[in-house]
Order: sequence, then C-alpha cells, then structure tokens
Amino acid sequence: MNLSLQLLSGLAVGCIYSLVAVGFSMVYRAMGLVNFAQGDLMMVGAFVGYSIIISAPALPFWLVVPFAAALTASLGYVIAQSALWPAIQRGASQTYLVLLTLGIGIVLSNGARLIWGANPRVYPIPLTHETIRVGQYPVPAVYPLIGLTMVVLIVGLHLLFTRTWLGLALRAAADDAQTASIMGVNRRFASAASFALASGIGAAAGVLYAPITFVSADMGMLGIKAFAAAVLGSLGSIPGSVIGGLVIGIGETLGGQLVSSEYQDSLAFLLMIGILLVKPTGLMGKRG
Amino acid sequence: MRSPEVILTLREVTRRFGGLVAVNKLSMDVKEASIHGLIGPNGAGKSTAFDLISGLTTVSTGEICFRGEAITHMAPEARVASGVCRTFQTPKLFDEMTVLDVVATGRHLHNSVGLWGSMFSIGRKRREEAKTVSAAREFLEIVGLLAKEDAPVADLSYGDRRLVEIARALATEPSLLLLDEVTSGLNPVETATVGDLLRNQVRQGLTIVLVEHDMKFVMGLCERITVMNYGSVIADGSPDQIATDPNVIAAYLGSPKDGQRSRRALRSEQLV
Amino acid sequence: MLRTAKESLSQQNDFASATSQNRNDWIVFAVIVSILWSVPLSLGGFYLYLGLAVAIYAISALGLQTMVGLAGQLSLGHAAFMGIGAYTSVLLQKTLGLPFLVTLAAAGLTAAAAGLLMAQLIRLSGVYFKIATFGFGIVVHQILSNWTALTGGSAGVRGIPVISIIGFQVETRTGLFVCEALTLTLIYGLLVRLSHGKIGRAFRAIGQNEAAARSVGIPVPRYRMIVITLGCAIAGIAGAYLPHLMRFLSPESFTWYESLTCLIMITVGGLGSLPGAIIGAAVLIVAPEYLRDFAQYKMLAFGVLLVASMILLPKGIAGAGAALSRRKRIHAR
Amino acid sequence: MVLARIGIFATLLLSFASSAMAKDFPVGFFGPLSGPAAAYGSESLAGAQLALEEINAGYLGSDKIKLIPADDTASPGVAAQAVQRMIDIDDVVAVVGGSTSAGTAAAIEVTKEAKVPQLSPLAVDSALTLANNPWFARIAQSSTTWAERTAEWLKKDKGAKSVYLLVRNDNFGIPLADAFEKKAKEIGLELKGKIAYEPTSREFRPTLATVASAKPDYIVLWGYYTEAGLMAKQMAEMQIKFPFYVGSAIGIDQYREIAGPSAEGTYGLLYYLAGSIETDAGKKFVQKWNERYHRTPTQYEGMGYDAMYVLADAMKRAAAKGGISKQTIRDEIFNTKAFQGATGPITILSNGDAQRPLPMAELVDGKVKLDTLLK
Repeated sequence: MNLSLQLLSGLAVGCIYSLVAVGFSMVYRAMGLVNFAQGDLMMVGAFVGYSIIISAPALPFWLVVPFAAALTASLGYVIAQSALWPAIQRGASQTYLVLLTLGIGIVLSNGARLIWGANPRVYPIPLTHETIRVGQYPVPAVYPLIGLTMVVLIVGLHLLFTRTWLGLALRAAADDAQTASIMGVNRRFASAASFALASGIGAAAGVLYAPITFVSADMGMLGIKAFAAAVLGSLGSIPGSVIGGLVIGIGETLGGQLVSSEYQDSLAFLLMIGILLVKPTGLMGKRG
Repeated sequence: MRSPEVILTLREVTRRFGGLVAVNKLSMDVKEASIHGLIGPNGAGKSTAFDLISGLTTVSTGEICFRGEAITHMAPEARVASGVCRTFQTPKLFDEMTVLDVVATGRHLHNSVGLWGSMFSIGRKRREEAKTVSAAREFLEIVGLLAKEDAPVADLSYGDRRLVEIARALATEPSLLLLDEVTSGLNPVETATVGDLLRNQVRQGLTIVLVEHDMKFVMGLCERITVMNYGSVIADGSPDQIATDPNVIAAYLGSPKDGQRSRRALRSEQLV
Repeated sequence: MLRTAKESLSQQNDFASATSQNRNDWIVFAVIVSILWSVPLSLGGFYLYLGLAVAIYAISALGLQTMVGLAGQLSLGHAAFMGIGAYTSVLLQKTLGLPFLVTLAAAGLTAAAAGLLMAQLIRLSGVYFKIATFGFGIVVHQILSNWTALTGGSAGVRGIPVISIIGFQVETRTGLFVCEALTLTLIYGLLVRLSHGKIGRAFRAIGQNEAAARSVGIPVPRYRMIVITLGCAIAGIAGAYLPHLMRFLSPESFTWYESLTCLIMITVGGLGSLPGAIIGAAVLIVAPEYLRDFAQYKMLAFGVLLVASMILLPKGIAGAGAALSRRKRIHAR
Repeated sequence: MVLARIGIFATLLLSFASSAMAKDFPVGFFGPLSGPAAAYGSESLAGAQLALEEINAGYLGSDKIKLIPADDTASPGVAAQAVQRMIDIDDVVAVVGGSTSAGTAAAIEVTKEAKVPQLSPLAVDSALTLANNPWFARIAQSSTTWAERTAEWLKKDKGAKSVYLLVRNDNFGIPLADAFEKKAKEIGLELKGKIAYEPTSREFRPTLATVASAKPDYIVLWGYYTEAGLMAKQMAEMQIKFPFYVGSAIGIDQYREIAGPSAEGTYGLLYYLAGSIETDAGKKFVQKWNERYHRTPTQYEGMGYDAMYVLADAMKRAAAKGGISKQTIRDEIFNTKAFQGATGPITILSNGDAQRPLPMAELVDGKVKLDTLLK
C-alpha cells in the first residue's frame, strides 16, 4: 500500500489529536491544571452531535459541528464554574486538581453510558461511509472537512487571542493576574471561558472523529494520547500542541508497521518519556 | 584579596533565562556578622540572586563562595547544611501544618533519626523528637509566637506568617540568612520588632543579606548596601554613599537630570 | 536563654499538647485495627471474604496514601505495582517452591525496584512526572499481558499454591485473613510511626511546598525517591495476597481502572490520612455489595463520590470525622 | 364412598405436602451488565429471564428457580467477589454465567472451591475446560472448536488456499488464533501472516496495508465486533477487497452499522442464528421472542435462554432421581445428552465442553444468511 495514503490518514487522525491537545494546552495555561476530563468532553461532544443528527436529520453536517461545540462548551462552562473554580481559588494542589478532573471524567463517561447506552453509536449520515478521490487515492469524505475545520479553528483562535478584547483578556488572565485585574478581567470568568472554549474545541474534534470510527463512552481514552501530543509539543503552547498532535497521528500510522503492534500503547508513552528526558519542556518548549 | 571576615563572595555570577539575562556579572562581598542590603527597582534581579545563592536556580557562569569554599554547584539542601538559609518574597510555609510543626521542619538537619529509625527505633526517636520540639519552641519564642504554636499556619495573619518563616529559617541555625522582602505586608510596629530581632541575631554572630523595598528599614539596618538594576550592580557602599549615588537615584526615579529632586525624594522616603 | 520556672512548666504542658495529635493517631489506630480484626472474623462467611478484599486494598491504599496524600507524589499507575508484586510472589512460589514469607518479601522488593525505576523520572517536572506514571502503568500492564513465557500472558495464572508459613498450611479463609490482617496492622503501625516526627514532617513539607522544603535543608529529590519506592513496595506486598484471595491471577486485575479505584479510595477516605485510606478501601469494596441492584450506576456513583468528596469534604471521610470530634472537644471546653 | 373420601383426602394431603415441599432454588447469574462489554452480559441475562418465566411456570413441577443476577463489569476481581457472595450469602445451588474469558476464569476458581456447579453460556476460552475442573461446564463451544471448524470450512467449503490472521491481543483472541494456526497447518491451509493488535486500537490502515500486500485468499479476524467493523470500513475506504471472516461479530447490529455497506459479503461463525434451527424448540423460541419483543433474538439472547434450560433440565432429572443438590445438579449437567435447545441439540462432554451446531453465515443484502450449519 502506498505511503501517501497512509500519510493522509495519519494527518487526519493527527488533526483530531491536535484539536484535543490544543484544549489541554489552553486549560493548562489559563487555569494551571491538567484536565484529565478533556478526552471525555470530546466524547460528550461526539454524543451530543449524534443526538443533534438524530433529532434534526435535515441539518447539514458542517452545522452539527458548531452546534455540538456550543452545547458542550456550555457544559464545560458549568463544570469550570461549579467544580473547578472553587478548588483553584482555594489554591488546591496539582494532585488535588488532577484527581478532581479524573473524577469529572468518570462522571462524564459513565453518565454518557447511561444516557446513550453501552453500545457504540454510528452517525447515521452518508458521510460516514462515503469516500472521495484525492488525486488517485480514495479517502474518507470527512477528511477535507477535518482539515478545513482544523485550519479555521487554529486561525480563529489566533485571531481571537491577538485581535479581540476577549482573547487579550483571556491571555492576560492566564499570564499575568495583575494586568488582568487592571484590565478589569474577572479571573473566574476568564478561567471558565477558557475551559468552555477548550471543551467546545474538543467537541468539534469528537464530532469530526465520529464518522471515521464510531462514538462510545470509552472514547475519552483517546484523550490520553492527545495529552501525550500536548506534552510532546510542549504543554501550554498552541502551535506546539498542533505539531505534537500531527507527530503522534502520523507516527502512529507509519510506525504501526515498523514496530510491534502488541506494544503500540507502550511505545507512545515511552516515546513521550524519552523526548521529555532529552528535552524536559517538550519539542516547542523554551528553556527555563 | 578577600578579607578574613568575608563570609559570602559572589564573583561575576550570571544567570540567563533563554535570551534574558536576569543576573549579569554580579559580584559582592558580605562581611560576617553584618547586615548587607541588596536593593534595586522591581525586576532588578534581586530575588534571582537569592535563588542562585540558595541553590534553587543554577548559575550560568561565575562563582559563589561561602566561607572560602565554592558552593556554586552544591544542592540547595547541602547549602543549608553548610549554613545558608533563606526566606521567600511571599512566605512559603506548609499550609496544612501547625506553627510548631512548620518551625520543627527547620530542625530537619539537626535530628539524627533516619527512615528506619523513624519506624523502628523507640527511645532514640523519642529523645531526638523532644529535642527538635524544644528547639523549635525556642525559635518560636525568639519571634514571639510561642503562644500560637498549636495554630494551623493557614489561620495566621500575614505578619505572623512572616515571623513563622523567619523562625523556621533561624531553626536551621544558619550562619548566613537571606531575607527576601521581610517587611512587606508588615505594619510599622511589626517592622520595628523584626528590625530589633535581626539586630539581636547579628549581635550573636549571624550574617544577614536583606532584599528590601522599605528604604527606611534598609538604611537604618544595613552596614553595606549593593544596588542592582537590570541584573547588574550599579552601586555598592555604605547607606550614606548609596543615598547620594547619582546612579542609584536615577535608577529609582528616572533620568539623572532630576538628580536633586530625586535625592530629596529618597531622603524623604527615609523620613517616612 | 533564661526561663522562669513558670515558663518551663507551661512548656511541659505544651509538649503534652503537641504530642496529643500523635496520641490521637494511635487511638484511631487502635479503633480501626480492632474493627478490622473483630468484624470480619466474628461475622464470618462472605463478610470474611469481603474483609480479605478490604485488607488487600487497604494495604495498597496505605502505600498510595503515603506517596500521594502525605508526600504529594501523585501516581497514576499504582495497580501496576500490585501486579508486579502479585506475579513475583506467585511465580516464585510456583516455579521455585519458595515459602510465602520469602516470596512476600520478594514481591515487596521487586515492586520497590520498579518503583525506584519510575522514581528516576522525577527529573521530569511536576505535570510531566504525573503523566509518566500513567505511562508506566500502561507499560507494566502490557508486559504482564504479552510476556507469555514468563507470566502466562492474558490467559492468566491458575493453580495458585497454598500459602505455607514455617510449615503451617494456610488453607482456610480465616488463616488467610489472619495473615493479611497481621500485615495490614504492621504496615499501618509502621506508617503511623513514620508519619510522626522528622521523616513524616519532611514528607508532608515536600507535599505542601517543595521549594520551602528545600530551603530548610530537606533533600527533596532523595526523599521523593524514597517515598515513591516505599509506596510501591507496599503495593507489591498487597498484590502478593491478591492471587490467594482470587485463586487466579490475570493482568486484568491491574489495569488503569484499578489504579483509578485506588486513587478514589484515598481521596474519599481523605487525602493525607492513613486511617482514611483504610476507610476508603472499605467503603469502595463493601458499599457496592449493598447496592447490587444499582450495579450499572457503580462507576458513575464512584465518580460522583470522588468529585463530591473533593468539593464538599476536601479532607475526606476521615477529615470530616476529625473535624467533627475537634468541634465536639471545643464545645466540651 | 369412604374409599373415595379417603382418596380425596389423600390427594389433598399429597398436594399440600408437595406444595409444602416445593422449593425456590436460588441460582446465580453473572456477566458484564455495565461497561463496554455490557451487551454480552445483559443480552444473555434477558434470554435467561425469558427461559426462567417458562421454567417457573411448571417445568420443574412445583419447584421454582430464583435467579440472582450480578454485574462483573468484565473484571476478574469483581466476578470472583460477586460469585463468592452468591455462594456464601444467597446459598445458590448453581451459577449460570461467565460471558468474558477473564471474568469466567476468575469465577470458576470460586465455584470449584465451593463445589457449586457453574454453567457458562458464552465463554469460549479453551483453557477454561483444560484445567479438568469438574464443576464447570459450558454450552458454548471452546475456542479450539470455533477455530478448527472455521479452518476446515475455509479449506473444504470455500476452497481457500491461504489466509491472513488478525488477532485481538487478549485471552479472547489469542487462544482462537493459536488453535486456528495449528489446525491450518494440519490441513494444509497456508498462513500468510499473523498480526496481533491492541484492544484499544482504532486505526488499522497500516495493518490492513500489510495484509493486502500479502494477497491472502481470506482475511480471518479473531476480535470484537467494533474492530471488525472498523477493519471492514477502512478496507473499503482503502479500496482493498478480500473475503473477510469476522467470527461472531457478524450477528451484531453495531458491526453492520460501523462497517456500513462494506459489511456486505463478510462471513462469520455465530453462537446461534435465529431461524437456523429447524427443530420445534428452535422455532418455538424465535416465535415467542418475536411475540414478546417484536424482533428476532440475538445470538447472546439465545445462548442465555438455553443455558437456563440446560440447567433446569439437569435439575429436573436430578429431582427425578432423588433430589436436587449441588452435587446431583453437577452430575446431571454433565449427563446432558442431545438436549433439544433453542440453539440446537446440546450435549455436554466429560470435560465440560459442549457439542452443538454452529451456524456459519454470510451477510447478504444487509441480512445474516445461513451458509452452512456446522454440526
């Protein structure tokens, strides 16, 4: 089988990892916490997308993405406001925060299992099984949409953070609490808004990933690989997360043939640990 | 030549963070049993200098000598063992402990019980522990907080937290104490108490380096003052010399042209 | 320094009050240990079986509590070390026919060695170390599942040998329980001792503020390695008992979900509290038995319990109990 | 008159006595009722419950079975604890259960120790009956049988010369693959290659590319339906076309949903296929299920139903021979010969394995169609 085709699918999966990894990084920067529930928010987003498709079959797929993202973002906002902020305000330790987000992840995945059932769900839309031709290669029809969404979201985030008051405020709140308070930014709001934004991006990734595979309550485990991507590219850096995601996506697809598939999961983590030992702040990390 | 009573020497110590030079060729000598001030505007590199001396940050180039021995690459805990101890700009305590426990952590190196002893020894552990506790009490008494020994440190006022941190540092029985902005957040009465306490300790042989913003406090207490700006030393001398140094005045209050007015401002700050 | 007689008298009283916390810990120890010994043995039957499971997970949770709750070194792969202990012990018993006391020690030592290996990763800064412990757990699980020649692979190990201690064959549930309860009592007691005094204070200092701990001369990297190794060794000892409870050994008993369960145990019981770890283990093992009709909600309930206990009772069940008794004491005054 | 009176009195007395002697026999059921493997447990439980209704309506005379279900979440520790509780507290006379191999493997050690007969509807791992455990039997064939029948069918019925094996790397996939490999060698079916993949994998393109370059006659998968679905889907996307054998996944709706149109033409061996059993028992079951749930029963529902009946049948025979006890139930389970079950005639062999027809099926027009019933 040819290399370019594999590269394409690696790229597509890599985009999904990237989007989830961007969510990790945003939350880490804004709230200083590693959100172990990020993968589960992606899963919830994918299920929300499923429900939207079922209840409004006429809605075009590209509109499902923003709707699901908005709904999941609201869920993220509520989680941040109700569960995370009190802990952050109290100055809780990293250990505590990690455990808290793990707990939220358990609630989300098992809650989803009760709502949507234990069996995997497949988006009942033609897109799930359609292919298109790129050059001489057949590829799933959702790939271009993934690439496009990825570009739109990254450009959008860049504009948000550099051009808009909200984005500047969020950045200020993340980097320098004093400046932020001078700007009149409420840190609580800024944290929750960043978390909501990250949840929305995760949901978009989930909805776009669903047609490639299926949606199930244990889909959040994919988030752990996305976390490795974020770490690989340097946690907290959005370009780093994008690159980390693509590296893991392509590496997994190409590496699958080269190395033993029995130890695939181990290799991802050994790679991450190895890179961190050589370069403790990740590929895109600055020293110190 | 180093004079015999110099306890701490920094030779062209430099620390870079990426492209930024936080401390640039910092050299200074601190005399034994004196109070040495390290001042400068915000971001001058004073706290980084403390991190370098205490070992929490590694030196890029240069050398740090303590009692004539190079400690440049020594682990922070080893520096404490040899007699260098510090406090932090905002007090770093152990928030779930009581006041007595926090100060007792300062006795860590003076307690000979190890991991196994802690689990298996009966008599020695009890004796060592009693020594630790009574020593911790002595240092609490020095800062006047003995009455609050059972209080959780989380419940203390900001000023008391400072005092607990000082007691904890003193409990390590250092010969050199680095105090980072020890008066910030204290009221005038507390500041005066701390001043007396420090003078008293110096009289008993302790050497102190102060990073400080309160000019009155610094000028009144220090024998010698080093002034930093943008990572480099811009002046070094007695309080009087510093107060009249045009570079210092410029650094604190803008351009050298305004020298006269600035000097007055510096003086008036002293009078506050 | 001069002291008046009155002052020195008050100091002695103070010394008594400072050690009162230690005394309370031993009172709680006595209560927990007596419940632990009396309830399963007197109820017998299935309660004894539950007691066996609780004791194993309580030992493991004590190890995790020492690492996470006391010294703040979060491990997301704790079950892997139980697995290392379980396989070490059973394989040594089966292949070399070594007595259980030897294999139990070997289980602790092997898990300690693996823990020491993982502890080398503390070079990675905080967040990265946490995710590395997760990776470590995954790697161990995959090795247990795939190294078929040694571990029997995913099919598991059957025919678990009977425990024999200096000639005595431990064949009954009661006998096994006595072994486990002795181990638990011993480890709990040693950890209470450890948590008092210098070393315990140093661990707590590291957990609460690492920079400050270094500033008073605590050798932080060495202590972090020590506590990680210790916690993992205890997990290995707990793991050595697990195959004797289940009479079967499979890598599936040491997955990420099991690690997560251990974390929920110490959090629900109260982060940093040794009795809390035991209470947490008991709650997580016994409660589902009474809620069997709601089995499908079990993990959801655990998740909710975790989040709720972190938000509402940051110090867990043990912390709430302690706060309650403190309030009572104050009222009594 | 008097005689008649005595007769009536005697009948009354007898019926009173027998109703006083009528017993509720507690029987445990365990399987994954929650979590990712929940379908296996909950569907076989549903089948067992329908059987239970019929059994309690007089199959055992006045005796009844009280079913005590428990969730093992597919974890060995939870399974062992759940079964231990049934035995210690509920005092069950038998345990029906074991849907996943890990859960069953842990549970049989408990039932063996307590000397309680256990009958599994679904567990296939051949190691389970290799241990010579006299208290464990199953109505599902062992993985060895599944694999060997498949190899023979490929070689003889389909004329396949070479295959490529894809294996889920756990104790479901590995024993099946090993047995298949052995049989293939024996009958001269060439093995072009074998790849074991992690149960968490979702991206099979690299694997499939390797497989395709080997050009086998058939691709044989020993894995779960989710992976089967994704492989079929990704093969279609890569425009690779090989005859694909997916095992019991073929009977699962979600497999067809995930694979989409590419599921068409895949083969699989089922535990049971509704409509494939032409006996009275087979037809009656499908009809009853249709009346109740307005759909045909799944393979797991059929297996749960039959497991319950095999147990009840053994209890009936035990009662006829003098009394129901754990020991007699065990003996009679192992005496089961050509029991006419809904999933076909069932015989329990002396090692606890079962003999039963296995339907080989193909997906045609989105429907599972019987290819051959392997006896």
